[in-house]
Amino acid sequence: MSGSAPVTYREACRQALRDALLSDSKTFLMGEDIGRYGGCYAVTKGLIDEFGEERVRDTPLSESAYVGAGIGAALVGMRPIVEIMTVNFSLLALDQIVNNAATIPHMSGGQFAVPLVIRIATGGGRRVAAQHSHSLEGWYAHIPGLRILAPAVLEDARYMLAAALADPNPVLIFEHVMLYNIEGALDPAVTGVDIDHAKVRRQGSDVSLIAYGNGLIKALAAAETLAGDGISAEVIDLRVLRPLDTVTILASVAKTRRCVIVDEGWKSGSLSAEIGMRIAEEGFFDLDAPLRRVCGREVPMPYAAHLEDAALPQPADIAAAARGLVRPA
Amino acid sequence: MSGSAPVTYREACRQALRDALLSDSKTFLMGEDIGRYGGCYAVTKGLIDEFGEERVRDTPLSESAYVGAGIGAALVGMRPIVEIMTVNFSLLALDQIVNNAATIPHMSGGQFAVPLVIRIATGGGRRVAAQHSHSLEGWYAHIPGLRILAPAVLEDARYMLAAALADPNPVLIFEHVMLYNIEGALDPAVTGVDIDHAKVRRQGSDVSLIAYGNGLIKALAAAETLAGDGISAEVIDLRVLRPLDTVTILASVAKTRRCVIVDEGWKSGSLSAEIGMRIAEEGFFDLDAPLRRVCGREVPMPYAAHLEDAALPQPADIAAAARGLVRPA
Amino acid sequence: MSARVHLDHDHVRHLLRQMIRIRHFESKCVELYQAQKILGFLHLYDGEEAVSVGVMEALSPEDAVVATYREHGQAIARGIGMDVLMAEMLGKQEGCCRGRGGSMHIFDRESRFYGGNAIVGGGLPLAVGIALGDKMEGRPAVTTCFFGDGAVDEGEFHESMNLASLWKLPVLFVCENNLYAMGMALARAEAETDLARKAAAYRMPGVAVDGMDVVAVEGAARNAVEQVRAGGGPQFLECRTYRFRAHSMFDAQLYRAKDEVETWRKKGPIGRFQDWLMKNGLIREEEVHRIEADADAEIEKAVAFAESGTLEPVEELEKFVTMNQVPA
Amino acid sequence: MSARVHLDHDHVRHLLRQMIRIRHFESKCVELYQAQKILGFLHLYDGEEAVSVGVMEALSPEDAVVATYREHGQAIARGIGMDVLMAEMLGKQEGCCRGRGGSMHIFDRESRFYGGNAIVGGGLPLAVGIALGDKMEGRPAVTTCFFGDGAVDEGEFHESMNLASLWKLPVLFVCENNLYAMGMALARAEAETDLARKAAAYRMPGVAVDGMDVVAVEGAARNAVEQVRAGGGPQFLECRTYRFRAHSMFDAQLYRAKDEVETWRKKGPIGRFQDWLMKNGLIREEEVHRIEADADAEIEKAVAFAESGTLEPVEELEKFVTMNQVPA
Ligand SMILES: Cc1ncc(C[n+]2csc(CCOP(=O)(O)OP(=O)(O)O)c2C)c(N)n1
Ligand SMILES: Cc1ncc(C[n+]2csc(CCOP(=O)(O)OP(=O)(O)O)c2C)c(N)n1
Ligand SMILES: [Mg+2]
Ligand SMILES: [Mg+2]
Repeated sequence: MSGSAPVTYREACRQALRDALLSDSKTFLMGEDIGRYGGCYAVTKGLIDEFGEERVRDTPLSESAYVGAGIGAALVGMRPIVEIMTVNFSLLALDQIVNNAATIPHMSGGQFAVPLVIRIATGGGRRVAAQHSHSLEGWYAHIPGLRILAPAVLEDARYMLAAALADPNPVLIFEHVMLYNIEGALDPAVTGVDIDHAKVRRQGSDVSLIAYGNGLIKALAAAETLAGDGISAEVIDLRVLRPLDTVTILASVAKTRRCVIVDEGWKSGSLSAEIGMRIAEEGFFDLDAPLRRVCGREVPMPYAAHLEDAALPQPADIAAAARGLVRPA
Repeated sequence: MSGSAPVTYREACRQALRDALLSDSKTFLMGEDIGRYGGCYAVTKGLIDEFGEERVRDTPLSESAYVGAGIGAALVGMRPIVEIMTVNFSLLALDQIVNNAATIPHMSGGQFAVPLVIRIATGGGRRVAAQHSHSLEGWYAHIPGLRILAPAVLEDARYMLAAALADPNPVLIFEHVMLYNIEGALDPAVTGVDIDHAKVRRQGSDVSLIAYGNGLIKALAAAETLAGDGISAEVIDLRVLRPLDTVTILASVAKTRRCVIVDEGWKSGSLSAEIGMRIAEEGFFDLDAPLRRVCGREVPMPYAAHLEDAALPQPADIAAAARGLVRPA
Repeated sequence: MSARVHLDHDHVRHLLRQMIRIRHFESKCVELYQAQKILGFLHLYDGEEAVSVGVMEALSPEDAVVATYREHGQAIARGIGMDVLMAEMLGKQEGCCRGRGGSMHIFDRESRFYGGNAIVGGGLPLAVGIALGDKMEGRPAVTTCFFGDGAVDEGEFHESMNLASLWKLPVLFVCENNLYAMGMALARAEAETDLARKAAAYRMPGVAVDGMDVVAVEGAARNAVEQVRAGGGPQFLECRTYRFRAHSMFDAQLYRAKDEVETWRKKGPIGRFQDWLMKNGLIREEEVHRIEADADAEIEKAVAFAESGTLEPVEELEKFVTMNQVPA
Repeated sequence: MSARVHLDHDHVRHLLRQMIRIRHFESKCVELYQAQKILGFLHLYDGEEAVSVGVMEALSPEDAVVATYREHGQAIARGIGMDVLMAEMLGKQEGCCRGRGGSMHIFDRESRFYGGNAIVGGGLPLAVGIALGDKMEGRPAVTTCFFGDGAVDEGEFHESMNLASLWKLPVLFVCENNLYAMGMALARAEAETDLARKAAAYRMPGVAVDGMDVVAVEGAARNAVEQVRAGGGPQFLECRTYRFRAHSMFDAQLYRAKDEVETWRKKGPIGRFQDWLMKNGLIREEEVHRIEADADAEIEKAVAFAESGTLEPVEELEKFVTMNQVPA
């Protein structure tokens, strides 16, 4: 795949999957409608024609069984990449993920590893209401034994998968549905990414905006607005939701002394709380102002467009929160 | 039931269930082994003999279906009290709880309510390892539409259920397995409790210890130790994990200016993070010291007793954390 | 066709009208979707109209219905007004769910229509509970639960079928077998493709019927409902049908051949019933035209109602997240 | 009894020895539990020994096993050493899982024993995946998955049975039907109590065998494994057995009558097989005594090993929460 030509996030995900299938015969894809249908978000389109039904495996509507089957296959040395269409459906497989995938290595005293990758589409904004639009990745970030990734930029969409497959532990990759169509060029010089560190996506000195997934896009937009007001915002892309890269977060806050955390998930008990608490524990004396969050409103996602927009954090909300810290009324 | 005679927490739960069955013909119990077996923790023992198989309904091992059936029965005006043996098994019913119980009232534009109560045994300490010992109540506290209760004292074990049944919304009651055998006398003057507020269980002036469930017992023990060292600890029992009573929390912290949050759940993303973050947002200027947490270690619960004890917060850990805040080295 | 259905003039015209109303309503939805007035997912019932029209004829007002996300037909056949339905699809507060549910989440308290569920299989446990509640309260109601062939793959199907049968609950399980779950052909998803047989694993009577034949569906549904109402416990009814259009508006239909669709179209429930009625002199062409005209007029009124509807103030966003009381 | 099993002297003595080893091992576990050296839940296999002893005879070393939380018998019959097993129960780092799993979570890489699963039904999807992986890699292995009658109620059973049959995977599903799930009698939990019939819903061959007859179990298991290995896809084997003791150590057994238990005890797999062997001159009393003595000696050694074992340093608590590499 020519890196310099513009690609979409969707295409970057597809190239990553194709690479994985080409480079390791133990890798296979498994999920609902990833084959003949081409993937509910068209990410896997064409792969079944190239790799066949065995390695691009359409499953029945049996989330618990096929995710559990992915765990079993990983236990015997395969490198399954399982797809769950939407994070709400992943609740049907949660028993397998939490009670088996996350426990077996420890429970067995290290006799078995579970080198499994699960790709899950997440997030709101597509007007698909209260059973298809939530952001539960922060929830998964609570579970010991799992690594949780949230690619927000093309480079991560393209290269996080390979790093996830190299990890001997279960890795969940959350792809935000609003990102699939973003387009850009991949730097041909870059051929891989780490899955350990957060990244500063924009340097700034007045306030740190900490975000991930689609929230990053919104934080970057807010930073642009703030620049117009003469406020220099630093934007951190968490990238890895578990384990959290506290070092990068604290370094930024130590510099800016102010922090707004952006999370599309429901505010109470969201990942933003953990990030804020770590700052309050370890960076307390660096702060010149209270911590702030801009999160999803605590409602099942409504269908009506104006209500869904009101339920999700928007760039203007982020900019306003930052302004409030830098220039308190 | 004579309130003044000493009762166990288990007995208090049982009396509450019996009252509910006596006072409302629309109330019934449903769950695994609650009838003939007498309840896996003997809470429902004898109730099937008194109320019959229809109202004390043993279910097959079908967590998703019988919890969903509870939701359906609630939709048509019944007041089901569903029991899930252990919080780990509740993952099998999570789709019904999150995608149906928590969404239908809002999604239907207020046409339907789900007046359902779910009782779930939670927590570690019984040497039953990595598939029976976790504390996921903080996870549930993330879900809009649910009320989450954690009775830690006899009075709450005895009276929270009635309040939960009076709530037109789904209420989850988490009973910590280490509390069932605690014993004491119920004040006959008390005939009910609210399910809105946290409660100060011990007054203090130097540091606030915020806890719930079995963590409260440990926090109280720590406060006793601290008193010996001349440190006056205030102990807050959250009681209600959603919605959180931020007012009571902030009032205590404003008074003591120092705070240790106790949570038996895995630290990252636990409820302790949300509590700390709220203090960092709203009580920041009241704090004289960084916030501290004493939480469960981030491991699947090990079987070996010494390892399980090391994985759980202990009174000594809480006391040490409080001392560190009051008398920094 | 079944003898249990009285094919008098009024009734056959009613059946035809119901199917036409659904078909025309959904054609209008497609227009509105292309005009981006309806957003999100839109799952059409085109080709499956005979199923809910036939089944609903067997139900009484006190019965309950649990629907899927492909439920416009189920909703219209149950008697929900096109106006509040269309307003819901347009996200207006005049909609049956105040615009919060949308196409996949139609609820209607008055007709005991318990939603529009977009988790495949997620409605089955609810149906079991609704039937349990009705039975415990001595209400004579039957709960009819619609779901697709794909839902049969889910564990919730297995658990719910067993619970309903074990407890002899008044549930009619209606499987709309349109041979595909999104792009997944039944034969690629199920080791046993004869779905009616699955009922046997729960000692539940199971019948398969031609879901393209509205009278056959009504007859089978009447038989089943009668037995359920008599206290015989749940019944399983498989309606063999086909989806003429894409799964949703995002579907390129790579998984099936055009001529497969064409062959099925010839068996279309509306055309087939209409021809049969005319051949047997049970309806005249003008009547059909009038029915179509009436349906279109009704739909125009519904669209006007929806278009002139208002948006719920964002201040009300959190209303009903928790209820202040159980609606009487 | 089945003709497929060669009842030569060595073999019958081996079968008896295996059952006696399990029974005596567990009697010792009860003592250690009462002495509070074994903690938590302890689920005994007393009465069910013929099931795993018979089934394991049909397996080869390259085959895989997925077990339940009632798995001491499954583990011993599979060949896991009593020493590491007992050390595990005592929570010592010399245990097969370094004391982290305990009684309900026995794992053993060498014998491809994939756990000890304490979520009822939770092992079935794993078995499907293990078989899938082996098949994709061209390994001739058969995955045997043990589960109880209660697991049949779970959605994971339904989904896993379908997946295994649909994909023709080499899985032997062994249902240990002991008529109770904790206190829940099969007839109160399942609308269809003839569990072997459930396999038909997945077009999977299903057979029921007397689980109190070790030779019958071995014969049935050999038949099933042979067909699975031949590529015929999965098989379902229901072993009809009974649990003589409480579900776990916390069970007052309010749900069943004492004489029901007594009647079953008379059909006990060990006594019955022993009598039959002696009646047919296939074994002498002294041999039985020697087998028992050998078993007791082996158990004493195991207990000594476990007692003298050490506790894992708490500093290692978080080791293996995440792995540094996939074990070779
Ligand atoms: C639990 C779950 N898994 C996957 C999906 C995505 N999805 C929506 S509809 C559908 C197909 C369902 O097929 P079927 O049950 O046959 O109903 P049909 O659409 O054919 O009417 C799928 C896979 C979902 N909504 N819920
Ligand atoms: C999902 C789940 N639900 C409930 C339990 C509690 N529980 C443990 S064993 C058991 C009975 C299982 O019965 P069965 O499958 O017949 O196996 P048996 O104990 O009879 O060998 C139950 C209900 C559990 N461990 N997992
Ligand atoms: Mg279908
Ligand atoms: Mg059993």
